[in-house]
Amino acid sequence: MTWDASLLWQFDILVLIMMVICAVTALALEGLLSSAIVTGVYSFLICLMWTHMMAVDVAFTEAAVGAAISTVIFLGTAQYISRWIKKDRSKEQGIKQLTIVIAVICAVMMLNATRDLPDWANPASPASTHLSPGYIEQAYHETATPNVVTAVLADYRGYDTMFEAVVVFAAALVVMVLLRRTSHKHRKVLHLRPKREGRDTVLRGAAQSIIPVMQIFALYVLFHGHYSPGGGFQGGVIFGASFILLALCYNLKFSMNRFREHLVLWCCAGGVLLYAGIGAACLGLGWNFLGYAALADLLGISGKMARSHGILAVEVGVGITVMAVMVSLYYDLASGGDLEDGL
Amino acid sequence: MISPRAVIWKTGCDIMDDLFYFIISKYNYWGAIILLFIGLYGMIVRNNLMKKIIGMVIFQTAILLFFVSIGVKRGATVPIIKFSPDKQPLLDPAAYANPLPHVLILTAIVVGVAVLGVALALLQKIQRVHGTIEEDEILEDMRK
Amino acid sequence: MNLEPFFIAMAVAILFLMLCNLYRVVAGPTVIDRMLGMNVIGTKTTVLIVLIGVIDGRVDLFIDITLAYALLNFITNLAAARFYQRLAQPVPHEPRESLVAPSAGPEVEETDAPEAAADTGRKETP
Amino acid sequence: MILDILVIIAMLSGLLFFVATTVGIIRFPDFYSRVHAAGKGDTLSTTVFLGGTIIYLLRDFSGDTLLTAGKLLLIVFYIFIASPTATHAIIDAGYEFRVPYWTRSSTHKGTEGDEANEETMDNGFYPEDLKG
Repeated sequence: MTWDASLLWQFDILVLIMMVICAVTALALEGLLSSAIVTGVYSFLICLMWTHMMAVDVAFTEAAVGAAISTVIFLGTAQYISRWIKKDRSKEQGIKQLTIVIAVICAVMMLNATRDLPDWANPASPASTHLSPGYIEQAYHETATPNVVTAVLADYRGYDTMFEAVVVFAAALVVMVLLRRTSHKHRKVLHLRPKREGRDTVLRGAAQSIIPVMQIFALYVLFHGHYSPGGGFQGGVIFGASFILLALCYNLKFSMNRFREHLVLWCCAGGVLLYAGIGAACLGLGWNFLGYAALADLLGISGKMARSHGILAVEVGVGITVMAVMVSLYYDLASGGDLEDGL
Repeated sequence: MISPRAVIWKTGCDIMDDLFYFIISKYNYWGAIILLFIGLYGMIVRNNLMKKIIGMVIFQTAILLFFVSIGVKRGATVPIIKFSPDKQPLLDPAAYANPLPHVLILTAIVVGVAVLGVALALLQKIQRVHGTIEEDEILEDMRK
Repeated sequence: MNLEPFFIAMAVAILFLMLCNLYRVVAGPTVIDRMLGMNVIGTKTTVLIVLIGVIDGRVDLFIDITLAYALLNFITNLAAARFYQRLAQPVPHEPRESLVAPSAGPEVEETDAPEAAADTGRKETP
Repeated sequence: MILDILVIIAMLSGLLFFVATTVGIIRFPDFYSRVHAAGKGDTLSTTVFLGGTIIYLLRDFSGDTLLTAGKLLLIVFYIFIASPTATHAIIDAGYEFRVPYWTRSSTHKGTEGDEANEETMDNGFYPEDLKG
């Protein structure tokens, strides 16, 4: 009946209360922009929760993706849709209000079921005793990578990560296909976009000092992912965010001159191809797909170090894809598909 | 002899201790479940498609919160191997949080933002074609 | 001297004050007030992450998250602020009725005419 | 020991500034004064907090802690740039919208009664676009 001071229940409960408040507010507010901003706060808070649960890689990804990119693309979309919900018509949809009964019943059942779950943070729970100790004990000896999450992500579960990259790539393509062609009848919503004009001097000065550091930091995160939290996903998102910052402080054309659209597409595909190509190279050398130890003879290093280098190479591939996809999502969603002017 | 009042006091203290321990050993699951149903309720009941997307985001993060909660260990640290002063790795599994949920959730977050992007693109397309993003008005427009 | 309890108390105190700041996010009254609350909560989250790292004893691993967090929080706030800055600019094409709040229409006319007209701040240029 | 006391002083003063920020954000009557509270107090309290952490880390002086402290200094520097810039952008947005500012004469009668003023500001006094 003791609990460790490093897991503060007061802290967790406060964060959870704030998260529930944010969730309810985001769903209840009338203005959609307010909802988007409250959702951004929700992302900040859940990032805090994950840091406190010692899931630093997850917190890093959430800080990059959930807090920044999600909110930015929400705001980009808000230029082209009506920014208020209509008044609630609860009389017409009485049947829908029954959902709350079902939801409450299901919630009570699930809350009751938590009695059978292992105690929170119990080291002897099944999830912590069966598979994960093996990874923790072997990962360093087999891959020379202190960050177990990176090792499992890119080596033991390499297929998973590769197809995640493919899914992200497909999402960028889908957004492009959906928004790029607009018939003339439907283009008038694009003219409602506010035009850019304003006092940018301070923002540009700040951006000029921040963007280089941001890009160097993104590369550091990408290449230092073996030894600290970070890796391809996080580095890629931060690198992409630097182009978004450029577009915010100048304009979309300025950013697109630096990182042209066909280059974005080549990067989207090239990262996935790099990942799959390394897997195929391993296959060609007589090992399994993504069995990085095959590269040992080619590089003249031990099998352990070859796996470490293989992890680095696929992380670079993931980073390129994620970076290009985030930039592509921003270009398409913020400009409504015509790439003339954005957020 | 122990007086009855002392017995009652002792039993009451035990019950409160048990209750307290029960709460602090489960509250994280409760938070995840409450958020899950807030998100689900928003997805089903709200009439506006943007609200439905926000409900989807909340629903998704609730599930991720549940997954990461499973991987927490008391007294454990970040799953990055520590080294002793003479550069030997310390490989005690009890000292590190469970890395597997972290891996799954990390990729799920990035896929989540990709899904969000597709959802918002569909939203823009719906606004262009139907001129509204309210669910019932879209249905009326489609019936015409 | 063992400062760990002090840091824990400090973290909980900051979190409690963040809960107070959340009032501004939830209650508004305008979107830019919410953005203000988001800025404060985001900045304080960086401090909290560093404090969690200090309590855990491996602060070097938490620093990278903090730096990324500070930079990306800046981007989020900037995007929201830029959006509203643009929205206040004169609109080149007139028709906005599809984007005007249905609930907002009558309220504008009910308020006192000169002040409300001056304060909408939207010069609709044809 | 002296360093410990310095850490405690820095953290407590940071907390004090943050309390001031919170009070300002909750209690100030109009948007501009709230931005004023957030832009100054928040940045200063963050700086002081992180400064206290740097002192705490440098208690046991080694190469690793020096590197960590350097990174923390970088964070302090960038928060010092980024947070006021973000507040500047926010207040610029509000200024472009001509958000009404609070004056004593805009209250109903005399000096007290800023609740009444807030009420008028809540009811349709703000530009429509800002309420969403």
